[in-house]
Amino acid sequence: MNGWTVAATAALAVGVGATVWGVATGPLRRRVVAQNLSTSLACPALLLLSEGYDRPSYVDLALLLALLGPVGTLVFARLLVEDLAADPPRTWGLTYAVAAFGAAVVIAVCVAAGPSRALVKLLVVGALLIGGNLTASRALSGGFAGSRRG
Amino acid sequence: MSVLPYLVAAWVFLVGCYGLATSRNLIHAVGCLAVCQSATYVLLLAVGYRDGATAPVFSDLKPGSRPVVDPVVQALALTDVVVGATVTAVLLALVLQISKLHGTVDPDELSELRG
Amino acid sequence: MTRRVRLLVMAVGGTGLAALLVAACFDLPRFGGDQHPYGDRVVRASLARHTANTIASVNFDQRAFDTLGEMSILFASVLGTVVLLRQTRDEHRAAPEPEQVALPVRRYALLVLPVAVLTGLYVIAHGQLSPGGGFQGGVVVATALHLLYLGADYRALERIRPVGSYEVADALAASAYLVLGLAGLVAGTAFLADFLPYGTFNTLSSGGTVPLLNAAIGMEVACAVVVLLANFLDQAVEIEKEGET
Amino acid sequence: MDDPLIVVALLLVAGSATAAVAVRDPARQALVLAVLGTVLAVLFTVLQAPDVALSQLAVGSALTPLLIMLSVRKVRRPKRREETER
Repeated sequence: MNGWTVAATAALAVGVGATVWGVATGPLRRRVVAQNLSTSLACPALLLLSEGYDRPSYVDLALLLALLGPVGTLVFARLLVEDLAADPPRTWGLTYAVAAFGAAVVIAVCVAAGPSRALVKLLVVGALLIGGNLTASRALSGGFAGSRRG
Repeated sequence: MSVLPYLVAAWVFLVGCYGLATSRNLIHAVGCLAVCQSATYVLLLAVGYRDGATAPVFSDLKPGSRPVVDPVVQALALTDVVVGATVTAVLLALVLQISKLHGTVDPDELSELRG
Repeated sequence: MTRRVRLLVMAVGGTGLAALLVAACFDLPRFGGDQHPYGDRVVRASLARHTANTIASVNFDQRAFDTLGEMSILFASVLGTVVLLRQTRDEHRAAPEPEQVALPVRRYALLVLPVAVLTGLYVIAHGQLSPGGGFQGGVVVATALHLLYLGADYRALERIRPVGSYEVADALAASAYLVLGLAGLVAGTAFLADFLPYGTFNTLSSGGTVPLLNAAIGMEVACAVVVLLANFLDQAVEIEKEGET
Repeated sequence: MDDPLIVVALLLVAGSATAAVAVRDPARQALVLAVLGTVLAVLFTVLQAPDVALSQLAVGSALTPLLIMLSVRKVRRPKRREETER
């Protein structure tokens, strides 16, 4: 165990643990937000693990999650549009807090990596993570107009 | 304490079986089957783990510098994750056919229909 | 069988199975133990064949025949889905109404689509070096294409996705795997043996036939997933029973 | 077995698997399955299997939820028509 893995353990136990609870209970608007936040919390955790295990190749995992996590949320935003339009989620405070956590982790990992090719990859992951998280939240709270089908 | 991973795998498998048997919706049953599948991955990878080791991927690691975990079980689980998803697709296609033919996806109603 | 009888049978069987499983848990090799005879041999063999990612070496070289089996399951399940979800005589197609997507979501989808396809291809190409390979990358490429449906419009997706050619490519990729295996026989070794020169360790061309088989699987998986999703999308979005509006 | 990281990941998997079975509505179950996929990927990373984790991420985060949600939509649609006719 080192500092990085301790931070990853905390992020998993507190953050992802809370999203598992959130996705299993409560109204639909809370569940979709919890699903979105689970990917945006697991992605920084994977970055921390990559640094903690001293394996730069593990960054590919975070890259893939930053890409596909928001895609998964878009699936729900698109196909549950009728249920969500009646009761849209409004949790921008939480979304921004998680995005800030992701940004902090990316900056910390970038500083540890130093200027190199790995830095470029980390910055791409960070941009995709934060952009994807915010866009997915936007899609959930009224990103689709909700035509009859389509 | 060292049997916790195996117990978790057994728990996930049993809970998936329980869901399959008590499900009132065939789509939900397919989801429970996916839970059962994931139990096998947990068990396989737990068998292959070695304390303090890292992945046997040598693109960023000097061979022999650190102990590595068992790659055989990883290869087994890796292919099965993707193939399992396509099998899930076949099952969902079957559910769609059932829903078209009988207008319901509740297994109990289906057995009543048969008489 | 009524519901109550079924639950009773399940309770008895489940309890027995649970007892057996827990008993087995305590007899398995210790978690984190140091005894991995097969793993150690596989790692040595993989390094001898200049394949940096041991898991790719197991999948596409040392146990390539096993992967052939997995691939045929994949192929068979695609075939099954296509047959099950074909359009029947009492169904007709109705063009779906276009969905109105908020501008940021549409821009995000169109921006991320090429990035995701590139990442998928990167994951396939680096399969024998870093974590990744045909199975994972193929799914990523196929999922990425469906960002067009999620972020834009179903008709936009249909334009870049002629399902027929993906079905042909799926079959071609499956036969490419077989042909590469038979080439081993022609080269005078065994079926699916690694007969090409091993190359320099940790470069894109290392590992002999591993990158080629990897690419075949990548193409196979990508096409398979596209065909699967195309059939499901047709059912959910377009095909309707006669009489439905 | 003194690594708290592995224990946390295992407990998260056990919890989300239980939730995936307990949630009976298929659309909501798909949400839990997506989270289960992510948590499994984290567990596989912790067990030093990045290849399997990549596989699980690719399949679990978008593909399986999309398949299930499309099936749900197809199964629900005729019912909705009956409701409007009534």
